[in-house]
Amino acid sequence: MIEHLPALMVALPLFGAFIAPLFKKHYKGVSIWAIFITGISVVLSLLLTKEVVTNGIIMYVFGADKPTLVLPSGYVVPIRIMFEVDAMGAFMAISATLMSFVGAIYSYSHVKKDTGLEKYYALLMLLEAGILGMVLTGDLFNLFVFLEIAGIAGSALVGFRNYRGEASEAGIKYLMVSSVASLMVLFAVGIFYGQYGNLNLAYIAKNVSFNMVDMIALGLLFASFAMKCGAVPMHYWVPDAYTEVPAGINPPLLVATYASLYALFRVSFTLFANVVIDLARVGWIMSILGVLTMFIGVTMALIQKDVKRLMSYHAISQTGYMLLGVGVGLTVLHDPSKLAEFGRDAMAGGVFHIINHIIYKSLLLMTAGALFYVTGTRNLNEMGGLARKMPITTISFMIGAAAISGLPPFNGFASKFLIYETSYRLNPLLTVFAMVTSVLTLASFVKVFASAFLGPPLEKFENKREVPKPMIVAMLILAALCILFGLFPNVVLDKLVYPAVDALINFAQYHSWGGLA
Amino acid sequence: MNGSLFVNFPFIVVALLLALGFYTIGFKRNLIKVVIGVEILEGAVNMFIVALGYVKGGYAPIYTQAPQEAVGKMVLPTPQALTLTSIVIGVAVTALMLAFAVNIYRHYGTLDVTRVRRLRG
Amino acid sequence: MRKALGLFAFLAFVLFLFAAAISLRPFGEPPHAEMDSYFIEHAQEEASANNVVTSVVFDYRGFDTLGEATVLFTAVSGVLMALRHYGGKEK
Amino acid sequence: MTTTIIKTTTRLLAPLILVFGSYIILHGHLTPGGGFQGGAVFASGLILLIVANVRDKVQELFEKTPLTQLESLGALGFLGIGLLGLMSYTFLKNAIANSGFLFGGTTPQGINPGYLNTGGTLSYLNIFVGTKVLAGLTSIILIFFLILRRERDEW
Repeated sequence: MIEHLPALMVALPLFGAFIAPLFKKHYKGVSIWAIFITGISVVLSLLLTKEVVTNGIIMYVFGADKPTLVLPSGYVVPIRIMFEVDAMGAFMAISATLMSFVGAIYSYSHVKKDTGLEKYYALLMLLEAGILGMVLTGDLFNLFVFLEIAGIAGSALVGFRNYRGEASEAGIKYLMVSSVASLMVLFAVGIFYGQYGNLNLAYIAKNVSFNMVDMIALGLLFASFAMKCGAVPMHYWVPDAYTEVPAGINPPLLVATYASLYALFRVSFTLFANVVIDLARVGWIMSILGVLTMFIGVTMALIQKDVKRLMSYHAISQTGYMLLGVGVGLTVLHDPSKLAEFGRDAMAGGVFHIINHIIYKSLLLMTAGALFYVTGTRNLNEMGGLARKMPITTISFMIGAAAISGLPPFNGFASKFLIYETSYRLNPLLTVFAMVTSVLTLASFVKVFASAFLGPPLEKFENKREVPKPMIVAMLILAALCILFGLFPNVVLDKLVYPAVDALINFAQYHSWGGLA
Repeated sequence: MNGSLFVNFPFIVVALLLALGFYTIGFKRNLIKVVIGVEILEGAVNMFIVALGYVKGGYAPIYTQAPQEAVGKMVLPTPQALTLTSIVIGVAVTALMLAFAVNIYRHYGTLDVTRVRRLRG
Repeated sequence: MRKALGLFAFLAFVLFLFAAAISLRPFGEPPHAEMDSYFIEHAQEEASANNVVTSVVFDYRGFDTLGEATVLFTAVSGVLMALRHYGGKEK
Repeated sequence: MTTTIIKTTTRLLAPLILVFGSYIILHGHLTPGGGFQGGAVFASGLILLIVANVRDKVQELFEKTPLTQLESLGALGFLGIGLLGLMSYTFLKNAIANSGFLFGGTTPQGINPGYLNTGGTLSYLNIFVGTKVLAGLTSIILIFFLILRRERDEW
């Protein structure tokens, strides 16, 4: 059964989602069902990662006689859809399943009083399936299909609170951005199909010749994925979507954003890595985009009054760190000495920052959701003195804030330190900007902490209590992960991050379908 | 260059449609018109993919009661399959966008994108 | 000013699109058709279907179609969720 | 919207459209069309019934129709057929083709008149997808119709 694992990874959440609407009004049943399904998929993703890290790339060809039959007998081109799971994909799959699980637990209490929950949980599982399909697939058109699934499910969830006009507005904005981006991806896929008559990522990557038409396709793919992962200048949808979505959906929605980032890396490394001339330029573009993104994001965050909106702008600025880290690595990809010297570490920093950021930003957005659950407002000026009423939320918030500001010994420090160290080798100016951003982040979170949790207790919050247990459990899981990843970064780096980075660097192995053909 | 302009006429039409779609998305104020713009983009991309599969003088790739000369001279089937998929996806996206538009109209009483914008800064 | 800037970017984009359309391969002469000719030759024997397009949709690229059905399912769930009753929570 | 002309035309046309839709679904592996197209045609027949009637009657008509269940059934059926291939093959393998099971007949090579009992899993998938699409599209239009008619009454 182990060889069918990639197919089961996607089939399981789909099965859960298709069953979910049949629960009708049994909201308790459907929430337990969602926790159950997402929990099993966490186990499956751990198994898959173990398999990938020990045995290398896993192939799964849909509809063939054998899962590993890449080429039909006597034929030179792949004809079927295939999944190609390398360590990077497995890394993203772990983040996706883990965050969906945490989100499902959190939602159990957070949206209890709302209606339409059977659709809510169905869409949560569909979002998970969409992300998993995106990160596991080895076929360009399949990537588009799953991109659309994740986009539609995400935007439907953004509009979940349909009694608020802002939610529908944010939803249509997100849907517009994601559908235009996906259409441009489809256009680029069409260009590749017209040139090479195939849709397999590895096959196209092996044959790509980088003429003018391919350059246009690269530009389209780069722009659309950058748009979907919230890089400047198309970052406008991020704060709206993250603010209006119920806090339980924030973790999978963050992973969906970074699945687009994963696709961006996949395009730059796997599809165009054979091209020696222009890759450094692409890397520089990525690094500068990263610096701009982090700086603009953090300056916008400083002036926010809405606590979730403030954190969403920080999400934009943290995306910049990932782009910077991986961009530095991409710049020196064809220079073996520099790559060994700092390129590999830079990429490790960027990739490690993805999972770290997903963990602590989910934690922070969840504490913001807890504040909203208790006080009914998200405006910082109306809160105050909540530290005594909600001790566990306060502690979780402090851990998350320390992690996002890059204070040791939390996980944000580990990845940010790698990025500072390596970007300094490329150009010290990049490091200066990254450090200034970090300081501003700290300042902004000190402000949130002071105005929401400290100060004299307000009268209107007299009889408020701590949030229900499932929400506490979800927050504590993530807080524990923050501390664990911060205390033992080497374990995570060796077991998960460096295999993922090596999978990106050794693109030749991906091109040969893991040595099968 | 002159020759390729006429040879690639379908691709030129695709470019025109794409331009029209982006214009509609960027410069129209009515939300329904913006949705129509996304639909035009969808149509342009679908047409592009179908046009890629055409073979000069080809027949439909279906063997049921096909004419004798069709064997070995069929147009490429993959683009048609891809287009089918992408049409259904387009329908899904449009339905959800219109549902959001209905909600927005119910809340704000207008569909003008410059006036519904409450989320700022 | 902003509109003029937008218009300028738009016109540049249109020119770019036309350049792309002209420099594409000629219409009606696909250079590589190995994958598609495999479908045309083997659809009747492997998928046992006369309609090659259906055999591609449901057999060779069947997983895409599962995704496509899922997209429709997602959209239906989303529409039903977005247009559900407010449940007395009108703001 | 509900004049006599529309009502009479609907009464005549709707059954024909429904039959045509079923035909397209069932012959998906032989003639142009398939599950999606046939489901859309079938749904358009139902939608014609919806828009040509007054709101109360539509609500009465579709109250008992299990659209959600049909949609889940179609999707689960697709997944089930896919899992069928896991027995000694891979996910979504066409395991029924040329097996002699229902729809498992052998297709002759080259041009032929077309035999319904072929196609393997293709025919099953067509039917499931058709079910799913007709239920999905109908429920989308139904909710738009109900909501707009309700608000028009209020205005």
